[in-house]
Amino acid sequence: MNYQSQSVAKLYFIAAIGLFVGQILFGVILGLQYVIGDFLFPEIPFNVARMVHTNLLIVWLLFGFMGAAYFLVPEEAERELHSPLLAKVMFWIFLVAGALTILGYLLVPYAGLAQMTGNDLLPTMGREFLEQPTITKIGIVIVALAFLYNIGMTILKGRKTAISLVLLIGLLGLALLFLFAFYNPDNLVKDKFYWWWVVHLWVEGVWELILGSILAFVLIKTTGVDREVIEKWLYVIIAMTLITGIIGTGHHYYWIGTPEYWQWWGSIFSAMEPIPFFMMTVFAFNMVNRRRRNHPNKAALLWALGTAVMAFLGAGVWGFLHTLAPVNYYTHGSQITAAHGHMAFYGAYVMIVLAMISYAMPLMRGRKVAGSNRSQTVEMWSFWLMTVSMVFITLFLTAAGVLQTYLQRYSDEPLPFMVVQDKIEIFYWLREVAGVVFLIGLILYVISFFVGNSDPEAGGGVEESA
Amino acid sequence: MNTQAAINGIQSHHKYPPGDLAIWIFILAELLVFAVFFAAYAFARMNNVELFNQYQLTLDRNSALINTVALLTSSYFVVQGVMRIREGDNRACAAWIWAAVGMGMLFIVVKMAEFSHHFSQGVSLSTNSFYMFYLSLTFFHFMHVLMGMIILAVVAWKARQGLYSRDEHTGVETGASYWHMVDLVWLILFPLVYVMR
Amino acid sequence: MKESVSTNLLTSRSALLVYLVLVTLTVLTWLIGMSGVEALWVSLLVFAMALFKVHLIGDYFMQLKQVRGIWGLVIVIWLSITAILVSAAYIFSAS
Amino acid sequence: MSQSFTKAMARNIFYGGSLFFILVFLGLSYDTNSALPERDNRGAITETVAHGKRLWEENNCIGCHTLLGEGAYFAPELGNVYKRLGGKAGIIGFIKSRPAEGIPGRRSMPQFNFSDEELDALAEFLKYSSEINTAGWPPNIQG
Repeated sequence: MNYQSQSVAKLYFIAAIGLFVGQILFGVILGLQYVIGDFLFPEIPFNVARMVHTNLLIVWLLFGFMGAAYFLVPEEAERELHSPLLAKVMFWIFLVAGALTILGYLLVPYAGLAQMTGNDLLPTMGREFLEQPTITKIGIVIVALAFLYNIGMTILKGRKTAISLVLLIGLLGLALLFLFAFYNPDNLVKDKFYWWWVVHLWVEGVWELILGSILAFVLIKTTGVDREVIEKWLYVIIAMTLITGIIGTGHHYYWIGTPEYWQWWGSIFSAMEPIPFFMMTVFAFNMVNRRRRNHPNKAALLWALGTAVMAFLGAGVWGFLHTLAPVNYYTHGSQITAAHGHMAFYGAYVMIVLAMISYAMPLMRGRKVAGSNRSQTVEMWSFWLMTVSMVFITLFLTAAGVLQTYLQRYSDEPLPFMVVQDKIEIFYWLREVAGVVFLIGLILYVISFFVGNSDPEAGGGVEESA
Repeated sequence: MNTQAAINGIQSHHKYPPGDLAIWIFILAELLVFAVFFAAYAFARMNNVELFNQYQLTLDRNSALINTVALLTSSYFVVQGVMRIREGDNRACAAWIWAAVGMGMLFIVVKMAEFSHHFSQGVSLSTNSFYMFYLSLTFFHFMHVLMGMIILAVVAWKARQGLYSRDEHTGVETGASYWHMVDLVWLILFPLVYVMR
Repeated sequence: MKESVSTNLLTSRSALLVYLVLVTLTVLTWLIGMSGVEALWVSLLVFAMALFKVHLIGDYFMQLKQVRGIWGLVIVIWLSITAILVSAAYIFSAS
Repeated sequence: MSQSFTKAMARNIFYGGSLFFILVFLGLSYDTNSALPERDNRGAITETVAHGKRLWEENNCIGCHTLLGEGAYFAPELGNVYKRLGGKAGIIGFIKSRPAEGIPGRRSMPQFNFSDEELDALAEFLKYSSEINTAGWPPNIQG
């Protein structure tokens, strides 16, 4: 670690991992509710558990992104953070607001929460992923603005690299597009149309800029390949991402009351969306092959390569599976979507945040370049457990989705939803087992931070940390 | 002078096409999108041959002819511009490129007249699947022409400022390659949408 | 001075020649369109002319004829894919 | 002609290409907005429907159900529930009939204790939703 103020990232990363654990616990509860319908009912009904699961995911990824930015930007800008104090204050505000919101979900009936927080004044609640009370949403905007100010000033005053600029554009876009969360007309079609401007343009647009820049940063640090080369490819890849992804939003506009030309525009452009992910995979492996040093932090490199592969599989391949309109006609809103969502989020965003944490944490905890061999071994075990179980979660949900699509949508005598759910129960059980393995992997991940701290650094910590 | 151009110009064989390789990656992506769009048009037509044939007749082929020739001519001008800069002649290069931009302008004007004719008749993307493809393809291509013109204008301006030379003129070739792509795509679009039945 | 070979394909003369061929084929396409002749083979002929024009643009204007390896073939590959897909659709819809 | 692949050009393509596709997307979005009145059943949006939508949101129905295929996949699609349950009465009857303590071992919708007016608003909202032109989705009545 070259700059003192980078250490604020540690707070963010710890919070991110904590919330991640919470997210997965609720994921396991959800999985169980799929097969034991009355589990925890009526205390924690499915919708509440799901809200906690998805909102925790978003919040911890945001913590991860912010932490990554606070760590990465000073290093790139070659100066201390504009205001470490502001970063700390915002951390606590965000954490408390997030915790209160989650507690609100769990302790108060949702309608009561809506009433308590004055949803009538500016109704924004009750839409998928945007369930947060309006006041929390306003809080998110404030935190985001303060964060952007802090990061922006640091970049402005320091060295401007492609990595930090792309990251800044991604974060700016993230904040800007979130404003559409406040637009909630009575017209359901318009509501849905602009809802995707937040959701899709986040995950298949600006978030990928953040992903790209973090990946580029980790690759520069761990492979020692020329910055010029890595940044060049970063630009090409994110250009392809936006070229395909922006109009690719159209693949959500097939069946929600929007004009039918979206079936063509959406299919054509979203069919290209795997290309940037594929380029990212090739790029990452290429850079590692051309590496100029063997970085002792093997775990970080593993996460980085894992991101490149799993993002391609989850977002690219599993997205392509059901993105064409004629296919989507049958698969829309089925377990196939859930399968894609799980692997894409894990592959693209969970893994890149973990890669950043893996790279940065040892440095912030006083190591020269990497953790001890023992701790890295445990971390790599957790990598494989989580990744392999996520592959299985995806496969089981895909099987469930294919069966569901056939029985409920495609066969000559379509069966009702609940009947079909009973018939595909076996896959939900298998998914739950895989989910438990994922949880074990995650526990192992947490343990890796407490293992081998008194051991010597891997590789002797001989190499430069620049 | 032409022989001189040939000698000073480029070697007979290269590993990479003229211009910055980054633009070629972009060109490939664009070509891929257009290829899929063309195939989509052809396959959508398969299920609606009569509808496509009927509404194809409402298009103005004379405008399309003018536009095709305009793009071809502009491409030729761009080629001239590239040859001039290879001789190190910034002024001549700028003049040729500006002429190409002028041809692009002609395309824009004619195409806008066509669009406004259709719009005045109440045609939109939602009218039927032929018009959906016609408007989508031509609008998407139209945007490319605009973008190509901006690129060429920058190239011409830089050439006029004397910012290129006999040895360093990648920028000109980059802009030229992109412009040829815009032309090339139209060469398929024109027969496909206006003529083939 | 760079290494030079006199077989440079892009000269003012060749460019003009290519341009004239392109315009001629374009006018021919337009004439066919205006003549009102309708048949599958006519459409395919028109399409073939378009493919040839694209090939000329690629080889001469974009100077891909002078490029070795895969980059020199990008337009040809693109052409082939487009040609197969589009003409297949036209042939199927005529039968 | 020295081969070049420069960061500056890659950057320009990123900025130019992104801007270009944002503009195309905005153009299409503009067209969508002008085409929507023909499809989105806006004529049917009354006070009651708007109230129904608010109730739909404030009880987080999307947390289990899908509406026009979007939402959670734990409970049935409701975009066409008006047709599936044979009108408003069917919907209202179902919502009212949910046992407060759930059904042993099985998924069950919670009992929300809606007033008659609220039930009517929800049913009206679902009726309005079922009449949106969704290009023929879902494929059949089972949603």
